[in-house]
Amino acid sequence: MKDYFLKFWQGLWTIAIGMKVTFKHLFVPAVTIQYPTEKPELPERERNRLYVNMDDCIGCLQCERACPVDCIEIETVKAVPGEDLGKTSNGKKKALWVTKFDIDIAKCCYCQLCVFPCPTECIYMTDVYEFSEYERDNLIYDFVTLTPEEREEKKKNYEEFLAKKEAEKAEAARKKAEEAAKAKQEEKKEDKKEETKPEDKPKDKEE
Amino acid sequence: MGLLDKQFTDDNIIVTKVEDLLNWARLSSLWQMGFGLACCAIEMMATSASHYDFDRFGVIPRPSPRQSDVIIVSGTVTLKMALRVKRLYEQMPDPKYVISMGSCSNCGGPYWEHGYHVLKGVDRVIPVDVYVPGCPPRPEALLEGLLKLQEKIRNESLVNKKSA
Amino acid sequence: MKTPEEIFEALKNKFGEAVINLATDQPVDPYIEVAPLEVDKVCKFLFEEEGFEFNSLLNLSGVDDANGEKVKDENDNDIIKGGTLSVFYHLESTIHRHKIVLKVSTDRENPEVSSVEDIWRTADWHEREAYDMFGIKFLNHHNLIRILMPYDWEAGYPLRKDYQNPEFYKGMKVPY
Amino acid sequence: MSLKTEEMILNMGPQHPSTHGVLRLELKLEGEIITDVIPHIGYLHRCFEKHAEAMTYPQIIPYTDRMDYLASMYNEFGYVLAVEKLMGIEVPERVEYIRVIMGELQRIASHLVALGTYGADIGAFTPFLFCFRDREHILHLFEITSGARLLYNYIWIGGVSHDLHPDFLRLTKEFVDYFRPKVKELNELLTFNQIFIDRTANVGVLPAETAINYGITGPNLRASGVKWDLRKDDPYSIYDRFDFEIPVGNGEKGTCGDCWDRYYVRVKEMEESLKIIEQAIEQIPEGDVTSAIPRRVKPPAGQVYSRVENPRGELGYFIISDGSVNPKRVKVRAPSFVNLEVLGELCKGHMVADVVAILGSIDIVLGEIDR
Repeated sequence: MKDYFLKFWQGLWTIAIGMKVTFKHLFVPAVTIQYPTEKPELPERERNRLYVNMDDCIGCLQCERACPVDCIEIETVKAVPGEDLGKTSNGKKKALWVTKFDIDIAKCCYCQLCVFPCPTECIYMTDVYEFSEYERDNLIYDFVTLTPEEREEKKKNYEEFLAKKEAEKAEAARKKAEEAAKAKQEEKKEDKKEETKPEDKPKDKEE
Repeated sequence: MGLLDKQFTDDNIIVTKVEDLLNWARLSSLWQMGFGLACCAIEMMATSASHYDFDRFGVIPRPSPRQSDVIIVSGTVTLKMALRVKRLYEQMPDPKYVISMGSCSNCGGPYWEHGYHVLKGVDRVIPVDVYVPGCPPRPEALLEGLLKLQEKIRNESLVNKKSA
Repeated sequence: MKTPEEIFEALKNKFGEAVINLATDQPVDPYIEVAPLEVDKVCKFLFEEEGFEFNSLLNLSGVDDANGEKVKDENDNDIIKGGTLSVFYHLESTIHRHKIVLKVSTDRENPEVSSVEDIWRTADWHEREAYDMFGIKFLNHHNLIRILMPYDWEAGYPLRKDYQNPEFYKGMKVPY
Repeated sequence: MSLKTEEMILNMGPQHPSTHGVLRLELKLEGEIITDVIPHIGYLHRCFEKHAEAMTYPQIIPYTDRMDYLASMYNEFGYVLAVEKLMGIEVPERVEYIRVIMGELQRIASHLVALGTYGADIGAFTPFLFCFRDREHILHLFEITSGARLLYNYIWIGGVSHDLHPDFLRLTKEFVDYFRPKVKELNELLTFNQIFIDRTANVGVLPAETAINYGITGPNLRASGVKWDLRKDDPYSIYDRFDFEIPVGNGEKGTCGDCWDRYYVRVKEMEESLKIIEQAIEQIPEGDVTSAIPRRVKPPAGQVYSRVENPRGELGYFIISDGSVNPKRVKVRAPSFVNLEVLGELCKGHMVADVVAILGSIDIVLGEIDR
């Protein structure tokens, strides 16, 4: 019986102590951030939505390879000779048209692993976090600056260029074969005046 | 709303006002089903805790689906869990809303490729109203998702279901 | 405090053929290879014998060695025929502060290992997990059922290297 | 006179506000008394080990974060220690200190969630708000350093991804000073509240012998009176340089190893972590943090088991490498997975309402159990 009342008293007393703690908090300013009207200041290393600055992208696929979840999809087309793609802001020469640069931000795990290997620092994480959508398909971001027609055109250009090169190669091979035949005919007369191949091949950038 | 459907094909004064009132009432007290699945659940808890305070928007976590209006699917839905998620959703009273929080419930997230036991997106079992991206989304992002949902409810119509 | 060599010596003297060899050429942890159906006796000995007293099972993990022959089945999927599955036991004694790793290898087609569940209670779930993920059967386990995957999962053992995902599970599409 | 009742089976979960995630418990009851508890797990099985086999070593780090999402820093820490052990990498001094500071901050953050939600489970909601308020400070520290609030991908093989933020040490010091009185506040508010004590003392007693046989580790083992902490008993990283105590349960309010002890060990551990952080801030040297990061992570063939003291117990990584860029097998010895197994033993003979108290005191994280 005595124990019961003792416990009863202790219960009341310890609650009073707890109440004292909470009561003190009445005089402490609230910590709540009134979100829509007042937004927190985010640190500079904040990791949220990915952004790609396409002016600087050289299409090297480093980020695609580093991504653990494979949410980045890149397709590139080689530029045909004579086309000037310009330079990136840190002086790298561009040699590839990027015809597809999709980031499925719904799959992204915001780990920042794609940011570090980028040679031109064109992919980075911004502090934008408000991008909810009603439809999931809107979360697939297309960063390519070219219009769809331009992409088709670049692809076609390169294919044509390839075809042309193929044809030239075939031509050269045919000529070579003819000459070889001629050489055989004019036995022991060595005049190998072969046609040189067109020299202006595009220099392939390392991937 | 079958009866009303036949009588009022267009908006008129009474119905629009009533519907404004209903929508306003609905969007200001979205009781949330306290349903934590994975990492995002911790951010959801943080959202309802002191710093972000979900209560400001009338969102109170309820332990039972029968009392709640919105289910926030926060985290990876696995195949073993998917049927339970569906059942919980079915137990909620109409009108009910779904917020899919985080990459995992949007589309399987980081587990979409090799996850043999992960449902690739909760929208394969229940309809989703708002997708909140992030892994996990910041509490502010979840709040923004909620505001988007409120926007959607505000534009709902009693008679003709407008698509938001 | 006993070194792996001393433990190996003692086990070799006691069990003879059942203790196969001591691998010390590993970069980090040496391990003792044990016959799969004798491992419970070896563990019992290590648990009880004075001077060893491995009172804690840190970890038990199944491994797919994938050392069999790769063949194609009728649907053109890679499957592995033959070879072995392994189980690693990490034991520790909190009394004597020594550790040892045991390894057993068992046939892939019919993997059977003796259970150590009655020595360390913690082995119960570990063994169920190894069964769930690799299909290793632990003999004398009191309740060897799936633990992580659904109880009615029929598509095989997911952590085997040649596991194929089913297209549907209860009407839900599994692949992306 | 005795009433004979039939056995009843009650399902708790997978959706239940106090199961800390998606855990299903099958309770076998006789009247109000529990005769057996069978946990059903796997509702959050996210196939970590399968993913690990398909990824390169650095790519696994984001996935280790997502296992125990309340202590992601520590999960990374354990994983990189295992890979470094396999490859034989020595990391710079500064990195070691950064890792320890981060790890201990994470321990506090994790315990704060455990204590706060435990209070909420028992019926005290205010401590939940207080704990989460203090936790936000730690999350802010992590955010200015790594950029993320919950899943950091900060500790890398051979180093850390960024150097500390210029303000970090000052803010951490401020946090330590701020947090000390808060622990006292928590004690006043919850720990020594008589109602709380009545709900938790003498409930779910775990004897030391059973605990070791079940492989229980971490605060749960220490609450049973066993002084076993890997930071002292098998020191990794630079933990042997710090001076701190290992709190153990002593049955102050009931029996040694009851729920209250498990709770109180965590409170005391937070104070010890503060001590470690203070010492580490004092001693931290200057230096480069990325110098030891290998360009290509390709460990030699072999196997390694490496373990750290996670906020929940012994977190072990068992990695088998076949000499390629992908591991052949990564098995995680998750502390919660092992700790949960004892639940049936603890609950026997108690009332249904005590299950919540016992489950909360074990402090499980389902992401780690199911992986």
